[in-house]
Amino acid sequence: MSLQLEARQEGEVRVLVLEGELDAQTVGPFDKEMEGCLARGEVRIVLDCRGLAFIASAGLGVLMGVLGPVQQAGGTIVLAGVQAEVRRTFDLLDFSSLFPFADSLGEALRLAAPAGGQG
Amino acid sequence: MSLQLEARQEGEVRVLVLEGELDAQTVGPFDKEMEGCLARGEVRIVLDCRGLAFIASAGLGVLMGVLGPVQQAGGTIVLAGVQAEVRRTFDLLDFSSLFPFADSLGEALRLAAPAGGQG
Amino acid sequence: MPGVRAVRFSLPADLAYLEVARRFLAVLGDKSGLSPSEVHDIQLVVTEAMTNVIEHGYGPRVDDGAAVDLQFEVTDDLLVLLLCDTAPEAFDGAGPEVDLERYRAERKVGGLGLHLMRRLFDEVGFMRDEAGVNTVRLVRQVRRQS
Amino acid sequence: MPGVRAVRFSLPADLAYLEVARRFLAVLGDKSGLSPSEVHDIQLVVTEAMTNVIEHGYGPRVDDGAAVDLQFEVTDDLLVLLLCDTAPEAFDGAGPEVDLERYRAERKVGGLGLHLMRRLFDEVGFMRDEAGVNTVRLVRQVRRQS
Ligand SMILES: Nc1ncnc2c1ncn2[C@@H]1O[C@H](COP(=O)(O)OP(=O)(O)O)[C@@H](O)[C@H]1O
Ligand SMILES: Nc1ncnc2c1ncn2[C@@H]1O[C@H](COP(=O)(O)OP(=O)(O)O)[C@@H](O)[C@H]1O
Repeated sequence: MSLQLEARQEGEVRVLVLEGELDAQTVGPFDKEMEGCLARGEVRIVLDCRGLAFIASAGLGVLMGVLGPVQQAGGTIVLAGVQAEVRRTFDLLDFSSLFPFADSLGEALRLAAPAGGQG
Repeated sequence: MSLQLEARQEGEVRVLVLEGELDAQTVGPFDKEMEGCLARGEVRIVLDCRGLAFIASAGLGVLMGVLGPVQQAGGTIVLAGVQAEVRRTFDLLDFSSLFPFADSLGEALRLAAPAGGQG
Repeated sequence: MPGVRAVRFSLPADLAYLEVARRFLAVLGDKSGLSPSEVHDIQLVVTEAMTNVIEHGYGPRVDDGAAVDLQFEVTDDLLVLLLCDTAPEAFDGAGPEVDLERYRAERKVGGLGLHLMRRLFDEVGFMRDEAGVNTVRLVRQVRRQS
Repeated sequence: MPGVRAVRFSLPADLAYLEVARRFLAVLGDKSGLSPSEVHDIQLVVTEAMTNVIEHGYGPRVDDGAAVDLQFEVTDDLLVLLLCDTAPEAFDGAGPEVDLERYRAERKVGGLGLHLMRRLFDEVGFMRDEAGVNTVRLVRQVRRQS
Protein backbone atom coordinates (compact mmCIF):
# COMPACT_ATOMS: atom_id res chain seq x y z
CA MET A 1 0.00 0.00 0.00
CA SER A 2 2.44 2.74 1.21
CA LEU A 3 0.59 5.71 -0.35
CA GLN A 4 -2.94 5.89 -1.69
CA LEU A 5 -3.83 9.03 -3.60
CA GLU A 6 -7.30 10.19 -4.59
CA ALA A 7 -8.33 13.46 -6.21
CA ARG A 8 -11.75 15.04 -6.52
CA GLN A 9 -13.30 18.44 -7.16
CA GLU A 10 -15.45 20.19 -4.56
CA GLY A 11 -16.80 23.37 -6.17
CA GLU A 12 -13.75 25.46 -6.95
CA VAL A 13 -11.51 23.45 -4.67
CA ARG A 14 -9.31 20.53 -5.65
CA VAL A 15 -9.20 17.94 -2.87
CA LEU A 16 -6.34 15.43 -2.71
CA VAL A 17 -6.78 12.61 -0.25
CA LEU A 18 -3.47 11.19 1.02
CA GLU A 19 -3.46 7.87 2.81
CA GLY A 20 -0.37 6.05 4.02
CA GLU A 21 3.20 7.26 4.09
CA LEU A 22 4.86 9.87 1.94
CA ASP A 23 8.56 9.35 1.33
CA ALA A 24 11.05 9.32 -1.57
CA GLN A 25 9.59 6.00 -2.75
CA THR A 26 5.96 7.07 -2.78
CA VAL A 27 6.27 10.78 -3.58
CA GLY A 28 6.13 10.41 -7.38
CA PRO A 29 2.34 10.30 -7.92
CA PHE A 30 1.83 13.11 -5.40
CA ASP A 31 4.40 15.28 -7.19
CA LYS A 32 2.72 14.59 -10.53
CA GLU A 33 -0.71 15.37 -9.15
CA MET A 34 0.44 18.68 -7.66
CA GLU A 35 2.23 19.69 -10.85
CA GLY A 36 -0.92 18.76 -12.77
CA CYS A 37 -3.04 21.01 -10.56
CA LEU A 38 -0.63 23.86 -11.14
CA ALA A 39 -0.56 23.28 -14.91
CA ARG A 40 -4.36 23.27 -15.08
CA GLY A 41 -4.65 26.36 -12.90
CA GLU A 42 -6.35 24.41 -10.09
CA VAL A 43 -4.65 26.41 -7.37
CA ARG A 44 -7.24 26.17 -4.60
CA ILE A 45 -6.04 22.93 -3.07
CA VAL A 46 -7.00 21.02 0.03
CA LEU A 47 -4.83 18.11 1.11
CA ASP A 48 -6.91 15.71 3.17
CA CYS A 49 -4.15 14.38 5.44
CA ARG A 50 -6.31 12.52 7.95
CA GLY A 51 -4.95 9.20 6.71
CA LEU A 52 -1.38 10.38 6.26
CA ALA A 53 0.75 8.71 8.93
CA PHE A 54 4.21 9.85 7.92
CA ILE A 55 5.89 12.47 5.78
CA ALA A 56 9.58 12.65 4.89
CA SER A 57 11.45 15.61 3.45
CA ALA A 58 10.76 14.30 -0.04
CA GLY A 59 7.08 15.07 0.50
CA LEU A 60 7.79 18.47 1.99
CA GLY A 61 10.05 19.26 -0.93
CA VAL A 62 7.15 18.79 -3.34
CA LEU A 63 4.91 21.00 -1.22
CA MET A 64 7.52 23.72 -0.97
CA GLY A 65 8.15 23.47 -4.67
CA VAL A 66 4.57 24.23 -5.63
CA LEU A 67 3.66 26.63 -2.83
CA GLY A 68 5.23 29.72 -4.42
CA PRO A 69 3.62 29.30 -7.88
CA VAL A 70 0.28 28.38 -6.30
CA GLN A 71 0.30 31.53 -4.20
CA GLN A 72 1.45 33.68 -7.13
CA ALA A 73 -1.57 32.37 -9.05
CA GLY A 74 -3.82 33.54 -6.20
CA GLY A 75 -4.29 30.05 -4.80
CA THR A 76 -3.64 28.28 -1.52
CA ILE A 77 -2.73 24.86 -0.16
CA VAL A 78 -4.73 24.00 2.97
CA LEU A 79 -3.82 20.96 5.06
CA ALA A 80 -6.75 19.17 6.67
CA GLY A 81 -6.66 16.81 9.65
CA VAL A 82 -2.89 16.56 9.89
CA GLN A 83 -1.77 13.93 12.42
CA ALA A 84 0.59 14.92 15.22
CA GLU A 85 3.62 13.16 13.75
CA VAL A 86 3.22 14.72 10.32
CA ARG A 87 2.73 18.11 11.94
CA ARG A 88 5.91 17.56 13.90
CA THR A 89 7.91 17.26 10.68
CA PHE A 90 6.50 20.58 9.45
CA ASP A 91 7.35 22.12 12.82
CA LEU A 92 10.90 20.75 12.82
CA LEU A 93 11.53 22.51 9.51
CA ASP A 94 9.73 25.70 10.57
CA PHE A 95 7.32 25.24 7.67
CA SER A 96 4.14 25.26 9.74
CA SER A 97 3.61 29.01 9.40
CA LEU A 98 3.56 28.68 5.61
CA PHE A 99 0.39 26.60 5.39
CA PRO A 100 -3.10 26.97 6.81
CA PHE A 101 -3.88 23.91 8.94
CA ALA A 102 -7.53 22.97 9.40
CA ASP A 103 -8.79 20.43 11.92
CA SER A 104 -11.66 19.28 9.74
CA LEU A 105 -12.17 18.84 6.03
CA GLY A 106 -15.12 21.25 6.18
CA GLU A 107 -13.00 23.98 7.70
CA ALA A 108 -10.30 23.33 5.10
CA LEU A 109 -12.81 23.68 2.25
CA ARG A 110 -14.02 26.99 3.68
CA LEU A 111 -10.44 28.24 3.97
CA ALA A 112 -9.63 27.22 0.40
CA ALA A 113 -12.81 28.51 -1.26
CA PRO A 114 -12.68 31.92 -3.03
CA ALA A 115 -14.58 33.68 -0.25
CA GLY A 116 -12.48 32.00 2.40
CA GLY A 117 -8.94 32.27 3.68
CA GLN A 118 -7.61 33.96 0.57
CA GLY A 119 -10.53 36.42 0.89
CA MET B 1 3.71 -7.23 27.00
CA SER B 2 4.22 -10.60 25.23
CA LEU B 3 2.00 -12.69 27.55
CA GLN B 4 -0.56 -11.52 30.08
CA LEU B 5 -1.90 -14.17 32.42
CA GLU B 6 -4.93 -13.89 34.68
CA ALA B 7 -6.54 -16.57 36.82
CA ARG B 8 -9.95 -16.65 38.46
CA GLN B 9 -12.38 -19.16 39.91
CA GLU B 10 -15.83 -19.69 38.38
CA GLY B 11 -17.68 -22.15 40.62
CA GLU B 12 -15.68 -25.35 40.42
CA VAL B 13 -13.79 -24.27 37.34
CA ARG B 14 -10.40 -22.57 37.24
CA VAL B 15 -10.26 -20.05 34.40
CA LEU B 16 -6.90 -18.91 33.03
CA VAL B 17 -7.01 -15.98 30.63
CA LEU B 18 -4.11 -15.93 28.18
CA GLU B 19 -3.40 -12.77 26.22
CA GLY B 20 -0.49 -12.28 23.87
CA GLU B 21 1.99 -14.83 22.63
CA LEU B 22 3.11 -18.03 24.25
CA ASP B 23 6.67 -19.10 23.45
CA ALA B 24 9.80 -20.30 25.24
CA GLN B 25 10.34 -16.78 26.62
CA THR B 26 6.85 -16.29 28.02
CA VAL B 27 5.90 -19.85 28.95
CA GLY B 28 7.30 -19.75 32.52
CA PRO B 29 4.35 -18.16 34.36
CA PHE B 30 1.88 -20.31 32.42
CA ASP B 31 3.81 -23.47 33.34
CA LYS B 32 3.88 -22.41 37.00
CA GLU B 33 0.17 -21.64 36.99
CA MET B 34 -0.73 -25.01 35.48
CA GLU B 35 1.51 -26.90 37.89
CA GLY B 36 -0.08 -24.90 40.73
CA CYS B 37 -3.56 -25.94 39.61
CA LEU B 38 -2.49 -29.56 39.52
CA ALA B 39 -0.85 -29.35 42.96
CA ARG B 40 -3.97 -27.79 44.46
CA GLY B 41 -6.25 -30.32 42.80
CA GLU B 42 -7.90 -27.65 40.64
CA VAL B 43 -8.23 -29.95 37.67
CA ARG B 44 -11.31 -28.50 35.97
CA ILE B 45 -9.54 -25.90 33.87
CA VAL B 46 -10.69 -23.52 31.16
CA LEU B 47 -8.06 -21.68 29.15
CA ASP B 48 -9.58 -18.50 27.77
CA CYS B 49 -7.56 -18.23 24.56
CA ARG B 50 -9.51 -15.47 22.84
CA GLY B 51 -6.58 -13.09 23.24
CA LEU B 52 -3.88 -15.63 22.49
CA ALA B 53 -2.39 -14.77 19.12
CA PHE B 54 0.43 -17.30 18.92
CA ILE B 55 1.56 -20.54 20.51
CA ALA B 56 4.92 -22.24 20.04
CA SER B 57 5.82 -25.81 20.94
CA ALA B 58 7.02 -24.60 24.33
CA GLY B 59 3.40 -23.78 25.20
CA LEU B 60 2.09 -27.05 23.84
CA GLY B 61 4.75 -28.91 25.83
CA VAL B 62 3.34 -27.50 29.06
CA LEU B 63 -0.20 -28.44 28.07
CA MET B 64 0.80 -31.97 27.12
CA GLY B 65 2.78 -32.28 30.33
CA VAL B 66 -0.21 -31.58 32.56
CA LEU B 67 -2.95 -33.19 30.48
CA GLY B 68 -2.33 -36.76 31.65
CA PRO B 69 -2.26 -36.00 35.40
CA VAL B 70 -5.27 -33.68 35.05
CA GLN B 71 -7.29 -36.41 33.36
CA GLN B 72 -6.12 -39.04 35.86
CA ALA B 73 -7.45 -36.77 38.62
CA GLY B 74 -10.84 -36.70 36.88
CA GLY B 75 -10.33 -33.24 35.43
CA THR B 76 -10.26 -31.64 32.01
CA ILE B 77 -8.58 -28.79 30.13
CA VAL B 78 -11.02 -26.95 27.86
CA LEU B 79 -9.78 -24.40 25.33
CA ALA B 80 -12.11 -21.45 24.72
CA GLY B 81 -12.14 -19.11 21.73
CA VAL B 82 -8.95 -20.39 20.15
CA GLN B 83 -7.84 -18.26 17.18
CA ALA B 84 -7.25 -19.90 13.82
CA GLU B 85 -3.47 -19.65 13.97
CA VAL B 86 -3.21 -21.16 17.42
CA ARG B 87 -5.58 -23.93 16.36
CA ARG B 88 -3.38 -24.57 13.36
CA THR B 89 -0.41 -25.34 15.62
CA PHE B 90 -2.50 -27.89 17.53
CA ASP B 91 -3.61 -29.40 14.22
CA LEU B 92 -0.06 -29.58 12.85
CA LEU B 93 0.93 -31.69 15.84
CA ASP B 94 -2.25 -33.80 15.76
CA PHE B 95 -3.05 -32.62 19.27
CA SER B 96 -6.48 -31.20 18.49
CA SER B 97 -8.32 -34.41 19.31
CA LEU B 98 -6.88 -34.39 22.81
CA PHE B 99 -8.65 -31.22 23.99
CA PRO B 100 -12.24 -30.06 23.94
CA PHE B 101 -12.41 -26.77 21.99
CA ALA B 102 -15.27 -24.40 22.79
CA ASP B 103 -16.22 -21.39 20.69
CA SER B 104 -17.37 -19.34 23.64
CA LEU B 105 -16.31 -19.01 27.24
CA GLY B 106 -19.83 -20.00 28.33
CA GLU B 107 -19.67 -23.24 26.40
CA ALA B 108 -16.21 -23.92 27.82
CA LEU B 109 -17.45 -23.43 31.37
CA ARG B 110 -20.32 -25.85 30.75
CA LEU B 111 -17.92 -28.43 29.32
CA ALA B 112 -15.53 -28.09 32.27
CA ALA B 113 -18.14 -28.11 35.05
CA PRO B 114 -18.80 -31.39 36.92
CA ALA B 115 -22.13 -31.98 35.16
CA GLY B 116 -20.59 -31.13 31.80
CA GLY B 117 -18.16 -32.74 29.39
CA GLN B 118 -16.63 -35.00 32.01
CA GLY B 119 -20.10 -36.25 32.93
CA MET C 1 3.57 -10.09 -7.57
CA PRO C 2 5.97 -8.57 -5.09
CA GLY C 3 9.01 -10.49 -3.96
CA VAL C 4 11.52 -9.64 -1.31
CA ARG C 5 15.19 -9.51 -2.11
CA ALA C 6 17.32 -10.96 0.65
CA VAL C 7 16.77 -9.15 3.92
CA ARG C 8 18.98 -10.08 6.84
CA PHE C 9 18.69 -9.32 10.49
CA SER C 10 20.75 -10.14 13.51
CA LEU C 11 19.22 -10.49 16.96
CA PRO C 12 20.77 -11.19 20.35
CA ALA C 13 20.73 -14.92 21.18
CA ASP C 14 18.12 -14.32 23.84
CA LEU C 15 14.58 -15.71 24.03
CA ALA C 16 13.35 -12.17 24.70
CA TYR C 17 13.96 -11.50 21.00
CA LEU C 18 11.70 -14.27 19.67
CA GLU C 19 8.92 -11.73 19.58
CA VAL C 20 11.05 -9.24 17.64
CA ALA C 21 11.84 -11.96 15.09
CA ARG C 22 8.12 -12.64 14.63
CA ARG C 23 7.32 -8.93 14.21
CA PHE C 24 10.10 -8.54 11.63
CA LEU C 25 8.87 -11.61 9.76
CA ALA C 26 5.35 -10.18 9.72
CA VAL C 27 6.67 -7.01 8.07
CA LEU C 28 8.59 -8.99 5.47
CA GLY C 29 5.76 -11.40 4.80
CA ASP C 30 3.39 -8.51 4.33
CA LYS C 31 5.81 -6.81 1.95
CA SER C 32 6.13 -10.05 -0.03
CA GLY C 33 2.38 -10.40 -0.38
CA LEU C 34 2.23 -13.57 1.70
CA SER C 35 -1.05 -14.55 3.32
CA PRO C 36 -1.48 -14.18 7.09
CA SER C 37 -1.52 -17.95 7.47
CA GLU C 38 1.75 -18.26 5.56
CA VAL C 39 3.24 -15.55 7.77
CA HIS C 40 2.12 -17.50 10.81
CA ASP C 41 3.83 -20.67 9.59
CA ILE C 42 7.05 -18.75 9.06
CA GLN C 43 6.82 -17.18 12.49
CA LEU C 44 6.20 -20.57 14.06
CA VAL C 45 9.10 -22.29 12.35
CA VAL C 46 11.54 -19.46 13.04
CA THR C 47 10.41 -19.34 16.67
CA GLU C 48 11.16 -23.07 16.96
CA ALA C 49 14.52 -22.90 15.20
CA MET C 50 15.66 -19.81 17.08
CA THR C 51 14.55 -21.29 20.42
CA ASN C 52 16.63 -24.37 19.68
CA VAL C 53 19.70 -22.35 18.76
CA ILE C 54 19.42 -20.40 22.00
CA GLU C 55 18.51 -23.28 24.32
CA HIS C 56 20.48 -26.14 22.81
CA GLY C 57 23.10 -24.49 20.59
CA TYR C 58 24.35 -21.67 22.78
CA GLY C 59 22.94 -23.07 26.02
CA PRO C 60 22.75 -21.32 29.38
CA ARG C 61 26.33 -20.06 29.38
CA VAL C 62 25.88 -17.99 26.25
CA ASP C 63 27.98 -14.84 26.18
CA ASP C 64 26.48 -11.39 25.82
CA GLY C 65 27.47 -10.78 22.23
CA ALA C 66 26.05 -14.04 20.88
CA ALA C 67 23.63 -13.53 18.02
CA VAL C 68 21.23 -15.33 15.76
CA ASP C 69 21.31 -14.13 12.15
CA LEU C 70 18.25 -14.55 9.98
CA GLN C 71 17.90 -14.21 6.26
CA PHE C 72 14.53 -14.00 4.55
CA GLU C 73 14.16 -14.22 0.79
CA VAL C 74 11.14 -14.67 -1.43
CA THR C 75 11.57 -15.26 -5.12
CA ASP C 76 8.73 -15.95 -7.53
CA ASP C 77 7.66 -19.17 -5.92
CA LEU C 78 10.21 -20.04 -3.29
CA LEU C 79 10.63 -18.91 0.27
CA VAL C 80 14.10 -19.42 1.71
CA LEU C 81 14.90 -18.84 5.37
CA LEU C 82 18.40 -19.11 6.80
CA LEU C 83 19.25 -19.05 10.49
CA CYS C 84 22.92 -18.77 11.34
CA ASP C 85 24.69 -18.91 14.67
CA THR C 86 28.16 -19.52 16.03
CA ALA C 87 27.18 -21.82 18.87
CA PRO C 88 29.93 -24.33 19.78
CA GLU C 89 27.49 -27.25 19.56
CA ALA C 90 27.05 -28.74 16.09
CA PHE C 91 23.67 -30.26 15.28
CA ASP C 92 22.77 -32.39 12.30
CA GLY C 93 19.01 -32.49 12.74
CA ALA C 94 19.00 -36.16 13.72
CA GLY C 95 16.68 -37.20 16.49
CA PRO C 96 13.79 -39.51 17.24
CA GLU C 97 10.44 -38.73 15.63
CA VAL C 98 7.94 -37.21 18.01
CA ASP C 99 5.79 -39.83 19.73
CA LEU C 100 2.34 -38.62 20.68
CA GLU C 101 1.75 -41.52 23.05
CA ARG C 102 4.95 -40.79 24.92
CA TYR C 103 3.87 -37.20 25.07
CA ARG C 104 0.76 -38.17 26.93
CA ALA C 105 2.49 -40.54 29.30
CA GLU C 106 5.61 -38.54 30.11
CA ARG C 107 5.84 -34.84 30.80
CA LYS C 108 7.47 -32.27 28.54
CA VAL C 109 9.61 -34.50 26.39
CA GLY C 110 11.09 -32.69 23.40
CA GLY C 111 10.90 -33.08 19.69
CA LEU C 112 7.90 -30.88 18.89
CA GLY C 113 9.99 -28.09 17.38
CA LEU C 114 11.77 -30.20 14.77
CA HIS C 115 8.49 -31.94 14.00
CA LEU C 116 6.83 -28.61 13.26
CA MET C 117 9.73 -27.44 11.12
CA ARG C 118 9.63 -30.64 9.01
CA ARG C 119 5.87 -30.60 8.83
CA LEU C 120 5.75 -27.03 7.52
CA PHE C 121 8.78 -26.78 5.24
CA ASP C 122 9.78 -28.86 2.23
CA GLU C 123 13.45 -28.63 3.07
CA VAL C 124 14.95 -28.45 6.56
CA GLY C 125 18.73 -28.63 6.42
CA PHE C 126 21.39 -28.30 9.10
CA MET C 127 24.97 -27.42 8.19
CA ARG C 128 28.15 -26.30 9.91
CA ASP C 129 31.02 -24.73 7.98
CA GLU C 130 34.75 -24.71 8.73
CA ALA C 131 34.48 -21.29 10.34
CA GLY C 132 32.10 -22.72 12.94
CA VAL C 133 28.97 -21.11 11.56
CA ASN C 134 25.87 -23.28 11.95
CA THR C 135 23.11 -22.77 9.42
CA VAL C 136 19.55 -24.00 9.43
CA ARG C 137 18.10 -23.75 5.95
CA LEU C 138 14.34 -23.82 5.53
CA VAL C 139 12.72 -23.82 2.09
CA ARG C 140 9.17 -24.08 0.90
CA GLN C 141 6.90 -23.15 -1.99
CA VAL C 142 5.27 -19.78 -1.59
CA ARG C 143 1.51 -19.72 -0.99
CA ARG C 144 0.33 -16.23 -1.74
CA GLN C 145 -2.67 -14.17 -0.82
CA SER C 146 -5.36 -14.82 -3.43
CA MET D 1 13.40 -0.14 31.99
CA PRO D 2 13.92 -2.28 28.93
CA GLY D 3 16.86 -1.63 26.66
CA VAL D 4 17.69 -3.19 23.35
CA ARG D 5 21.03 -4.84 22.81
CA ALA D 6 22.41 -4.16 19.37
CA VAL D 7 20.06 -5.34 16.65
CA ARG D 8 21.28 -5.16 13.06
CA PHE D 9 19.39 -5.44 9.83
CA SER D 10 20.39 -5.29 6.23
CA LEU D 11 18.00 -4.08 3.54
CA PRO D 12 18.38 -3.80 -0.24
CA ALA D 13 19.55 -0.32 -1.28
CA ASP D 14 16.15 0.40 -2.76
CA LEU D 15 13.67 3.10 -1.79
CA ALA D 16 10.96 0.42 -1.70
CA TYR D 17 12.53 -0.74 1.58
CA LEU D 18 12.21 2.60 3.41
CA GLU D 19 8.88 1.40 4.69
CA VAL D 20 10.37 -1.88 5.92
CA ALA D 21 13.03 0.08 7.80
CA ARG D 22 10.33 2.16 9.50
CA ARG D 23 8.33 -0.94 10.47
CA PHE D 24 11.44 -2.61 11.91
CA LEU D 25 12.30 0.53 13.86
CA ALA D 26 8.77 0.64 15.26
CA VAL D 27 9.21 -2.92 16.56
CA LEU D 28 12.55 -2.08 18.14
CA GLY D 29 11.36 1.21 19.59
CA ASP D 30 8.38 -0.52 21.10
CA LYS D 31 10.58 -3.23 22.58
CA SER D 32 12.86 -0.56 24.05
CA GLY D 33 9.96 1.23 25.71
CA LEU D 34 10.36 4.36 23.58
CA SER D 35 7.41 6.68 23.17
CA PRO D 36 5.55 6.81 19.85
CA SER D 37 6.91 10.30 19.21
CA GLU D 38 10.47 9.13 19.80
CA VAL D 39 9.84 6.22 17.42
CA HIS D 40 8.59 8.71 14.84
CA ASP D 41 11.76 10.81 15.12
CA ILE D 42 13.89 7.71 14.61
CA GLN D 43 11.82 6.66 11.61
CA LEU D 44 12.12 10.12 10.12
CA VAL D 45 15.86 10.39 10.55
CA VAL D 46 16.53 6.89 9.24
CA THR D 47 14.24 7.51 6.28
CA GLU D 48 16.27 10.64 5.45
CA ALA D 49 19.66 8.99 5.91
CA MET D 50 18.69 5.87 3.98
CA THR D 51 17.18 7.93 1.17
CA ASN D 52 20.43 9.85 0.87
CA VAL D 53 22.53 6.69 0.79
CA ILE D 54 20.36 5.28 -1.99
CA GLU D 55 19.91 8.46 -4.04
CA HIS D 56 23.27 10.16 -3.56
CA GLY D 57 25.62 7.43 -2.30
CA TYR D 58 24.75 4.52 -4.58
CA GLY D 59 22.96 6.60 -7.19
CA PRO D 60 20.90 5.35 -10.12
CA ARG D 61 23.42 2.78 -11.31
CA VAL D 62 23.31 0.81 -8.07
CA ASP D 63 23.85 -2.92 -8.51
CA ASP D 64 21.32 -5.48 -7.37
CA GLY D 65 23.19 -6.72 -4.35
CA ALA D 66 23.77 -3.29 -2.82
CA ALA D 67 22.56 -3.01 0.74
CA VAL D 68 22.07 -0.57 3.57
CA ASP D 69 22.94 -1.97 6.99
CA LEU D 70 21.31 -0.54 10.06
CA GLN D 71 22.22 -1.00 13.68
CA PHE D 72 19.89 0.01 16.49
CA GLU D 73 21.00 0.07 20.10
CA VAL D 74 19.43 1.52 23.22
CA THR D 75 21.35 1.58 26.47
CA ASP D 76 20.08 3.17 29.66
CA ASP D 77 19.89 6.64 28.32
CA LEU D 78 21.47 6.64 24.88
CA LEU D 79 20.09 5.71 21.49
CA VAL D 80 22.72 4.91 18.89
CA LEU D 81 21.85 4.35 15.23
CA LEU D 82 24.41 3.31 12.63
CA LEU D 83 23.78 3.20 8.89
CA CYS D 84 26.46 1.55 6.80
CA ASP D 85 26.81 1.22 3.06
CA THR D 86 29.50 0.49 0.52
CA ALA D 87 28.59 3.22 -1.95
CA PRO D 88 31.57 4.47 -3.97
CA GLU D 89 30.78 8.09 -3.11
CA ALA D 90 32.24 9.34 0.15
CA PHE D 91 30.30 12.02 2.00
CA ASP D 92 31.48 14.09 4.94
CA GLY D 93 28.18 15.73 5.86
CA ALA D 94 29.30 19.15 4.69
CA GLY D 95 26.79 21.26 2.85
CA PRO D 96 25.02 24.59 3.04
CA GLU D 97 22.49 25.10 5.78
CA VAL D 98 18.91 24.91 4.57
CA ASP D 99 17.54 28.32 3.56
CA LEU D 100 13.82 28.67 4.06
CA GLU D 101 13.63 31.75 1.83
CA ARG D 102 15.37 29.96 -1.03
CA TYR D 103 12.94 27.15 -0.50
CA ARG D 104 10.04 29.43 -1.16
CA ALA D 105 11.62 31.06 -4.18
CA GLU D 106 13.13 28.04 -5.93
CA ARG D 107 11.59 24.64 -6.38
CA LYS D 108 12.74 21.43 -4.69
CA VAL D 109 16.21 22.43 -3.63
CA GLY D 110 17.78 19.94 -1.22
CA GLY D 111 19.10 20.11 2.27
CA LEU D 112 15.98 19.22 4.24
CA GLY D 113 17.16 15.72 5.10
CA LEU D 114 20.43 16.73 6.73
CA HIS D 115 18.66 19.57 8.48
CA LEU D 116 16.16 17.13 10.03
CA MET D 117 18.92 14.73 11.08
CA ARG D 118 20.85 17.52 12.82
CA ARG D 119 17.73 18.98 14.35
CA LEU D 120 16.66 15.66 15.88
CA PHE D 121 19.93 14.04 16.94
CA ASP D 122 22.67 15.30 19.24
CA GLU D 123 25.39 13.69 17.16
CA VAL D 124 25.34 13.20 13.37
CA GLY D 125 28.65 11.85 12.13
CA PHE D 126 29.79 10.68 8.71
CA MET D 127 32.80 8.36 8.33
CA ARG D 128 34.41 6.20 5.68
CA ASP D 129 36.87 3.46 6.59
CA GLU D 130 39.75 2.00 4.54
CA ALA D 131 37.56 -0.89 3.41
CA GLY D 132 35.20 1.58 1.73
CA VAL D 133 32.41 1.28 4.25
CA ASN D 134 30.53 4.52 4.83
CA THR D 135 28.92 4.97 8.22
CA VAL D 136 26.40 7.51 9.39
CA ARG D 137 26.32 7.60 13.17
CA LEU D 138 23.32 9.15 14.90
CA VAL D 139 23.18 9.50 18.67
CA ARG D 140 20.71 11.05 21.03
CA GLN D 141 19.45 10.90 24.61
CA VAL D 142 16.56 8.52 25.08
CA ARG D 143 13.16 10.00 25.86
CA ARG D 144 11.03 7.23 27.26
CA GLN D 145 7.36 6.63 27.64
CA SER D 146 6.25 8.02 30.99
N1 LIG E 1 20.36 -25.86 17.23
C1 LIG E 1 20.51 -26.99 17.95
N2 LIG E 1 21.70 -27.24 18.52
C2 LIG E 1 21.87 -28.35 19.26
N3 LIG E 1 20.90 -29.28 19.47
C3 LIG E 1 19.70 -29.08 18.93
C4 LIG E 1 19.44 -27.92 18.13
N4 LIG E 1 18.17 -28.01 17.70
C5 LIG E 1 17.65 -29.13 18.21
N5 LIG E 1 18.56 -29.79 18.95
C6 LIG E 1 18.35 -31.11 19.64
O1 LIG E 1 17.20 -31.72 19.10
C7 LIG E 1 16.23 -31.99 20.12
C8 LIG E 1 14.81 -31.81 19.58
O2 LIG E 1 14.55 -30.44 19.34
P1 LIG E 1 13.05 -29.93 19.29
O3 LIG E 1 12.32 -30.81 18.36
O4 LIG E 1 13.01 -28.50 18.92
O5 LIG E 1 12.47 -30.15 20.75
P2 LIG E 1 12.91 -29.46 22.13
O6 LIG E 1 13.73 -28.28 21.81
O7 LIG E 1 11.63 -29.14 22.80
O8 LIG E 1 13.70 -30.49 22.86
C9 LIG E 1 16.58 -31.03 21.24
O9 LIG E 1 16.16 -31.48 22.49
C10 LIG E 1 18.11 -30.94 21.13
O10 LIG E 1 18.71 -32.02 21.78
N1 LIG F 1 25.03 9.50 1.70
C1 LIG F 1 25.37 10.52 0.88
N2 LIG F 1 26.25 10.31 -0.10
C2 LIG F 1 26.59 11.33 -0.92
N3 LIG F 1 26.08 12.57 -0.85
C3 LIG F 1 25.18 12.85 0.10
C4 LIG F 1 24.77 11.83 1.02
N4 LIG F 1 23.87 12.37 1.86
C5 LIG F 1 23.72 13.65 1.49
N5 LIG F 1 24.50 13.96 0.43
C6 LIG F 1 24.62 15.29 -0.22
O1 LIG F 1 24.09 16.28 0.64
C7 LIG F 1 23.01 16.98 0.02
C8 LIG F 1 21.96 17.36 1.02
O2 LIG F 1 21.25 16.20 1.44
P1 LIG F 1 19.81 16.33 2.07
O3 LIG F 1 19.86 17.36 3.14
O4 LIG F 1 19.33 15.02 2.54
O5 LIG F 1 18.88 16.89 0.90
P2 LIG F 1 18.50 16.20 -0.48
O6 LIG F 1 18.80 14.75 -0.37
O7 LIG F 1 17.04 16.46 -0.61
O8 LIG F 1 19.31 16.89 -1.52
C9 LIG F 1 22.52 16.06 -1.08
O9 LIG F 1 21.92 16.76 -2.12
C10 LIG F 1 23.82 15.37 -1.50
O10 LIG F 1 24.53 16.16 -2.41
